[in-house]
Amino acid sequence: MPVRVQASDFDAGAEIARVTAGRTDIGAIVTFTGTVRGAAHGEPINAITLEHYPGMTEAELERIEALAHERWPLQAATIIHRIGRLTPGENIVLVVTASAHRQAAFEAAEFLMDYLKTDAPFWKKEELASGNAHWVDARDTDTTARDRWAGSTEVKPD
Amino acid sequence: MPVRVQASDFDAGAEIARVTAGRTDIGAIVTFTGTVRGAAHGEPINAITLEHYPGMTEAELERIEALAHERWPLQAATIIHRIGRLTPGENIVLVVTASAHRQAAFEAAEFLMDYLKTDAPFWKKEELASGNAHWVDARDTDTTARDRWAGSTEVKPD
Amino acid sequence: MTDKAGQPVKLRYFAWVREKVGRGEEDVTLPATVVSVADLIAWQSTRGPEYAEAFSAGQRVVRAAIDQRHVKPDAHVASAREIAFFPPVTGG
Amino acid sequence: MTDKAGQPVKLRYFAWVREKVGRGEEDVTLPATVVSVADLIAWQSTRGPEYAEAFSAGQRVVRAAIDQRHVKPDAHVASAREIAFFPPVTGG
Repeated sequence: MPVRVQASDFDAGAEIARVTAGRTDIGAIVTFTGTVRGAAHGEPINAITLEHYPGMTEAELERIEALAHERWPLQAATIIHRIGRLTPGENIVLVVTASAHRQAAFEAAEFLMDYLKTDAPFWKKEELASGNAHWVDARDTDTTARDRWAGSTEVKPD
Repeated sequence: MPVRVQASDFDAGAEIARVTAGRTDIGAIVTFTGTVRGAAHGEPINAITLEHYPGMTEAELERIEALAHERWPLQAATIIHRIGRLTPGENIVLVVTASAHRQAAFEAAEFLMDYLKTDAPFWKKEELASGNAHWVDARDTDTTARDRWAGSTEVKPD
Repeated sequence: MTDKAGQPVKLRYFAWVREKVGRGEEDVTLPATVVSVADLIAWQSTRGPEYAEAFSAGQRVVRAAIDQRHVKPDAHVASAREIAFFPPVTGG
Repeated sequence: MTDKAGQPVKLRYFAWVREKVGRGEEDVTLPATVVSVADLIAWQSTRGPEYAEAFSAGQRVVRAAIDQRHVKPDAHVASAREIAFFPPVTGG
């Protein structure tokens, strides 16, 4: 199950174990865990709610993962993204990459996060401590981060 | 205990939990785990043995960690390195970095690994399946990887 | 001549697009004049105040997917079974 | 004139340097002619076949640390209490 969208939490250590179990051809495992911060633009938040596009989400994550496998010699790549209401400190997303060498594992993990941030159909709504709630705006820096990975042939919206 | 040198194994998930417990100012956690590969240059190996320089090892790891804290806004950075005899598939090294944003966490983890590979006084001996044992040679690519982080003021051997 | 039976398609809405439109999905028949995603967005903006709020020029940018693949505004809708509208994504 | 009491220092060896020298550490008194790490390496290579094997020019490169800090060959040994010799590191 290299790609999962779920309400429940995940355990990075367990996912590393799942990827490496019984193998001796892996030398480097990188994980990225994204968590809910307790403040947004200096204002405390109570929670975020993650909406997604069932079906397309899984298809996009699988597409992104396939792109990573094309670019780097990976023994494994895992993407887990939570949905629903999450409070500060909770996990949001986990990426795990495994390769023989560290550079491939690091680059592939960054690549997966950069593409996930711009291409995977998730939307985040913040509930502020003040009682207001708003949809988070996309950041230009995320598009910039994705676009540093030259060579994608995928047609993307501007 | 942000820096540890130990014979015993570690658990990346537990180290993430240790770093994030009770905090809501972290948004991104990166881990790097290095493991023993079952072959070296195509030849099967039975085990590796890691020797180190007690005292200097800890001092170097603390120095490297302090350099990372100077360069990136990190909530935490952990380095754990095992010593002694390790068999294929076993963990060797763990780096954990935590920051508000993913770029700092990724870069700091790569930085810590690059410096650890060239500056921390560990030496690896490989026991080949053939019965021969030899000390692993340092790789020029590791020095190249470290040297991409411009701005270190440390005097290093050529 | 242009008034032959239009194309049936499922429209889906997410995040603030869904909230403005007031529903998550609907089945519609597209007029034959709607060729591209940009045409469809223009048509949507004429369907009532809640649609105008979501789709009029000057509103925040809306992205589209056809049959669960991201597309640009000039993509053709001719063979689409499902077209989704949503803000730029903000997961991760 | 040069034969006054030399400098006492602990020398430590790691990895294949330790194996070639045949010990992990020793206390020595450095002759006054040894000023730099490079001088010390040259002196070491004269102390017997096992030292020559580890320290002679033409052998694999040996790195040094003074009081547990990496140093270059031109570093001065004057105030050193502990000088270590080892191959380029290979951890991680």
